[in-house]
Amino acid sequence: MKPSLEVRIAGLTLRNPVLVASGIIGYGREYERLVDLERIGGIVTKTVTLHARAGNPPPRICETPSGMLNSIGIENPGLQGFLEQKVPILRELPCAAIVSVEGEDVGEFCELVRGVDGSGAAHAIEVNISCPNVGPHGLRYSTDAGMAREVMNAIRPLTRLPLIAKLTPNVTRIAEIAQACEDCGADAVSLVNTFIGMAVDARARRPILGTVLGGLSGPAIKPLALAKLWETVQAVDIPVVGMGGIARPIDAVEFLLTGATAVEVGTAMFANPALPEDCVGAIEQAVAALPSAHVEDLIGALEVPEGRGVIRAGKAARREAGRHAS
Amino acid sequence: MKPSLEVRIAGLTLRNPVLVASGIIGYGREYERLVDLERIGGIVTKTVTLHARAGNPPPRICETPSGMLNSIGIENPGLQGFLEQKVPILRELPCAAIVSVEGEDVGEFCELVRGVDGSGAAHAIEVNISCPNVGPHGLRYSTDAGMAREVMNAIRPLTRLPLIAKLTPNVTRIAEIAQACEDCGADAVSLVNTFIGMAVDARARRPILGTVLGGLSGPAIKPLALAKLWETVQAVDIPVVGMGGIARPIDAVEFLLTGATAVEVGTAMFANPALPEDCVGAIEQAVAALPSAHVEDLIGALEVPEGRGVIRAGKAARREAGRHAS
Amino acid sequence: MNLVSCSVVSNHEVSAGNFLITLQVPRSFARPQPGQFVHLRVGEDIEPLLRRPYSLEGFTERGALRAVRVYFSVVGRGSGVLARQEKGTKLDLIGPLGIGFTPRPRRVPILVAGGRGVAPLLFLSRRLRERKRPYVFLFGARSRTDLYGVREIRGGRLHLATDDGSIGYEGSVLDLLEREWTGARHTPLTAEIFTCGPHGLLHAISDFARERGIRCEASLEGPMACGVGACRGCPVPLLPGPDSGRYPAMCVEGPVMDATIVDWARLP
Amino acid sequence: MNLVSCSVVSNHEVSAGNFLITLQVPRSFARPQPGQFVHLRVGEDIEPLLRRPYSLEGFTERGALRAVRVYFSVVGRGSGVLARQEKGTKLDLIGPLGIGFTPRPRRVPILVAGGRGVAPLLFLSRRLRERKRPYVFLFGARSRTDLYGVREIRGGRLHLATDDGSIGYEGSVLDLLEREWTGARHTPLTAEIFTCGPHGLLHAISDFARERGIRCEASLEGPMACGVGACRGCPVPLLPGPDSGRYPAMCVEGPVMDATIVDWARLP
Ligand SMILES: Cc1cc2nc3c(=O)[nH]c(=O)nc-3n(C[C@H](O)[C@H](O)[C@H](O)COP(=O)(O)OP(=O)(O)OC[C@H]3O[C@@H](n4cnc5c(N)ncnc54)[C@H](O)[C@@H]3O)c2cc1C
Ligand SMILES: Cc1cc2nc3c(=O)[nH]c(=O)nc-3n(C[C@H](O)[C@H](O)[C@H](O)COP(=O)(O)OP(=O)(O)OC[C@H]3O[C@@H](n4cnc5c(N)ncnc54)[C@H](O)[C@@H]3O)c2cc1C
Ligand SMILES: Cc1cc2nc3c(=O)[nH]c(=O)nc-3n(C[C@H](O)[C@H](O)[C@H](O)COP(=O)(O)O)c2cc1C
Ligand SMILES: Cc1cc2nc3c(=O)[nH]c(=O)nc-3n(C[C@H](O)[C@H](O)[C@H](O)COP(=O)(O)O)c2cc1C
Ligand code: FES
Ligand code: FES
Repeated sequence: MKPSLEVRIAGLTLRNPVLVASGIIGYGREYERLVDLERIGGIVTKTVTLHARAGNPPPRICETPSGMLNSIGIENPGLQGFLEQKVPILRELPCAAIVSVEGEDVGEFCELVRGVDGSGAAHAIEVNISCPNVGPHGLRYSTDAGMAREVMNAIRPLTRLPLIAKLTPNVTRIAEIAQACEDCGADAVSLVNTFIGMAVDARARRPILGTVLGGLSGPAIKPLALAKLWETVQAVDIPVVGMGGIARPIDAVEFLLTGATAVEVGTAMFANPALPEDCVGAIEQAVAALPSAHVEDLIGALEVPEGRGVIRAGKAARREAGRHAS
Repeated sequence: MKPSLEVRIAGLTLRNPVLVASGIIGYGREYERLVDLERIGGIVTKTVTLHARAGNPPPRICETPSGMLNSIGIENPGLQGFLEQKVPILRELPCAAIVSVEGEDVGEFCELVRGVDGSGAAHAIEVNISCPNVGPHGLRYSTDAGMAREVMNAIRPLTRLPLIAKLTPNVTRIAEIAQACEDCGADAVSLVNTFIGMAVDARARRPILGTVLGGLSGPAIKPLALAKLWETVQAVDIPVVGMGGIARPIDAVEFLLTGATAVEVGTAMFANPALPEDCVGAIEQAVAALPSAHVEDLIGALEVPEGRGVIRAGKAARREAGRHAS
Repeated sequence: MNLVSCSVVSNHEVSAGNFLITLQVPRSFARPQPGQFVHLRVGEDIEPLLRRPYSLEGFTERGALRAVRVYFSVVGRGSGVLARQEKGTKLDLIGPLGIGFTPRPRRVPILVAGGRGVAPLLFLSRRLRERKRPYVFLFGARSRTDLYGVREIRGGRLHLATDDGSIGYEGSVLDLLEREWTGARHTPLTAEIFTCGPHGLLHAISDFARERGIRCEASLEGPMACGVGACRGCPVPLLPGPDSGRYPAMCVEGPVMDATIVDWARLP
Repeated sequence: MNLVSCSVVSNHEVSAGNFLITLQVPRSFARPQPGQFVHLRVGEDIEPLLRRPYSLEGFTERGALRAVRVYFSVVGRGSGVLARQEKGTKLDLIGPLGIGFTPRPRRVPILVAGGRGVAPLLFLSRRLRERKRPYVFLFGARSRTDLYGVREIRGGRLHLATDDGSIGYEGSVLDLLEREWTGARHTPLTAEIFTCGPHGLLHAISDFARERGIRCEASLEGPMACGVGACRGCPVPLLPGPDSGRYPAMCVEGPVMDATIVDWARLP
């Protein structure tokens, strides 16, 4: 018998801990012939903003060593367009549909949450307070714990859907922002969004991206994403969704071991659309190898040698502590 | 005739803008048969601390996609050992010797600066307020503009050597720290030190590095380093030394175009010890292609299309503005 | 459109730095249209990270063999890896993708190729020939060695141009187009243009067409990530006009597009 | 020690996943000692980023040909790239590096090899034979196909062990060592041990040696960046003792070190 890989994020139960990250496969349909959505936990939609956005001028992407930069600028049909064109698609998905939203101010965040909640098509909302590509707004929310608090406090009363706050890694202490979100009712946090980066065409003496700066993703950032995850899981009690650079199936296991309750697969899917399914396979194998065969016992199970003893990370450590106490 | 590549950083004149970064080739001797130091601008020594350090437990390094993590922990002979064993080597170097120092508190920084100044062997001091591998101390100084100020204010009166403050990229706004250093008398800033990262051995369910966290360097971080450089050159008037992921000769030109007055070559030298010399070659070629054939006209010469006009970055922009004004 | 695993049937250098690779595809690969492309994973490694988009030079169905051909230049890391892939290697690709050329009935198709841009036009010319439609093929390149595929252009009228004059007209294929247009007395109602080549050339040809009101389709190039319209990484900038507020995705609304509405100056 | 460009003379798979590569080196490459290593750049690309350290299996000087040999297993990305390098390819390496084995006069050298760790010991055995010094060679591996190089071991007494018993003693080479030690009545004054193999084995052998006061040199492995003592990335943890406050660099104070002072449990 295959072990169950079910994980829970507040009210949301996922078939398994593998999601597709926001901005990677649109709203599901674009990739429908390339990914078997029945095999994965769910998808996060491209971020929806209140008003439709045409996105940034070209070029918007650029390959870098083991990574890519993007400056898409949240091209999306806006809330109205989303409700009309995308909600019908989401309803048909054979996996969880997590809708990503981003507002330019608290009011917009509220309208978006109300709209998505009302649509009935979302299993959870990912609150994107972390996009580096939309000028000062996104960054303001993402780099300031106080602003994160404001947004979370405002939207929390508007929906009973699980709220997952998506964090930027472009900060000195990500754990502070994560704690602020937890304090204000976030059911989970997800991280990381992209790292701010830049590429230069030395021959043309120009920046490569139309916007000069963009967001770095892909395997290049995996070590950075794991470090941010490690910092965060030790600071909060809510589930953490990990991502950043997952490119081989075993990478997903690394994120779970480090303390992620679920993972999101991003950039590397462009090369290998089967990657999310392959990640499920790798997790299945890792879980099957556990004495308990429980996926929760993989989460945060990293063994960190410290002095002579061995400590366990994040929730796993607390669970353990709880067991001993009881 | 070959164009002159001479650049100046306060009182320090470099034959050309190519340095070797701290921690890469020790104090020069280790690489003497591999690098022709007569062809490059200078080297930055391994960071010296007040007391000798044995460094961190193994493993200390780990390869990652297009990058590597390290947690050396500033293994070094301490100030006394440095003065006795390394100063004689530095005196013989056929290029500039920049000595990197790091203290655990302001007092240690002062002792180090006095000691290095007194040795007479340093052409400049790189003040390492950015190492992620020595516990909270380094990070405290590196992530807090106030602490950076304290250090710079304390050491500035102690030496007439050029002081180059080396900054960490692990902060929300690197420009703030750079400005603090500039305000308090730094002659230049250099960036970036490594990004905090982590690697996991999923099969062994253990972190790979003995210290769990380490610093990421190499081509993977080049886009991030360029973005931090771009942010910094627009914020300060002192020269900025750029580094992070330089792996092909043309990469050095990218850093100069973005606004660096000099570059430091790091990790990629382990694979290609001739890289610094090759970078000099690439810069020479780029300078020769300029109408003026002046290396300063390469620095910050990135053409950034904005609306219909074209703006120039950092110092180049200001120089240009000055010309127009006069 | 499908993700299919294919194997290299052959891969050889037809002129310095230019390769023709033939890939056997399974039945599930739909019959492609000229101008459509495939999104190719050039190797198994993490690096290079992204797939590479390539127009189809041709498609063969012979008995059990179903194969696509790509004509490519080695210009960077991905194409370098592709050039080293030997017969028998397995590669995977997504395709056929995008929108191809759409010749209208009863108009003379004028195919204008610049350099390696000839690939999708060769494919188009073969289709026209199969349908016994006459066409004009204008082909410009740097030198005669770059004139890949000319011997295959049959059933149409062919004119060549080279920068170095090593064969045909010495000069740009744009001159050939101007001569053809006036010489043969084409009008926007009797002829239309299909073109592929360097952006500079496409820009000039689209100006030529727009000024005269000629229907003109060009095959565009630019960086792509997903290739299927999901990531929005391949925006095509448009000239001021009814549609200029949005950025069509090159991978799904192109790569073949109405050249006269593209803002070539803003295309990477 | 020098950075030299060399070319692949041959590279072939001697058993499943194990390769022997021969690299021609220029005159400037100093004559290496057994136990020394080279730091090899396996390809020209940025990825893999670091060089790979490999012990020398041998060194040949025959007329104009000066060549080093490396016996390696394909275990990851770097060794995978190396396995694909064909005859004639240029690679560069830094070497010879580190400290090799230092047999003392008038003692019987007992060479203990585990699996592919045989490489530097084969090199050592050839040197001993050239000097007409008798030695004992104990070689353990998983199976007979992994017993690379046995036919070359001449001038010494050879005992084999395999985990599956397909040849020689069925069991660990450690058992062979214990038997040899008591059977041949060696004493710490008459014999010494040179060993290379998996860390678990080296750990056991060094315990054996320490308990009996036997001189024992082992060739260590671990990740390296610079390979020349500059980066301090390759620390060797030591057992409590006079030297335990510091971390010798494996690349310059090793890779061959006194096995009895190494803290094997803390070595990666
Ligand atoms: C629809 C379409 C059809 C194409 N058809 C052909 C063809 O038939 N023959 C051919 O030789 N080339 C064709 N190209 C261009 C080809 O995709 C690029 O030359 C190739 O991706 C360069 O990859 P590289 O790794 O060798 O170069 P690198 O410069 O190393 O590539 C780095 C990155 O930039 C992107 N990139 C760089 N230049 C281009 C470019 N001109 N177009 C698209 N992406 C680029 C790459 O995809 C990659 O992500 C086509 C491009 C598109 C979009
Ligand atoms: C002094 C010395 C001598 C060696 N001699 C031999 C030899 O003769 N034959 C042989 O097959 N192997 C030898 N090794 C081990 C060899 O260097 C590694 O197997 C090889 O680097 C693995 O590279 P990879 O890219 O295939 O594996 P990966 O696992 O992809 O390598 C990733 C990174 O980890 C490092 N790494 C992983 N495992 C090891 C290891 N065991 N030792 C050192 N670095 C490691 C690599 O250098 C690289 O930086 C030696 C190692 C050292 C230090
Ligand atoms: C092309 C592209 C578009 C993206 N768009 C969004 C977005 O709209 N909203 C969002 O929250 N994250 C977006 N991201 C970030 C990813 O969801 C993810 O956080 C990041 O890419 C790191 O994961 P990866 O390295 O696996 O790609 C985008 C990433 C890419 C590459
Ligand atoms: C092995 C290693 C050791 C380093 N040691 C130091 C150090 O002692 N002091 C310091 O300021 N930076 C140190 N660095 C950081 C580099 O000087 C440089 O800032 C960083 O590696 C980014 O450049 P790169 O990507 O070109 O390597 C070290 C880097 C590496 C890889
Ligand atoms: S490449 Fe992703 S939308 Fe076109
Ligand atoms: S590998 Fe750099 S000191 Fe040993």
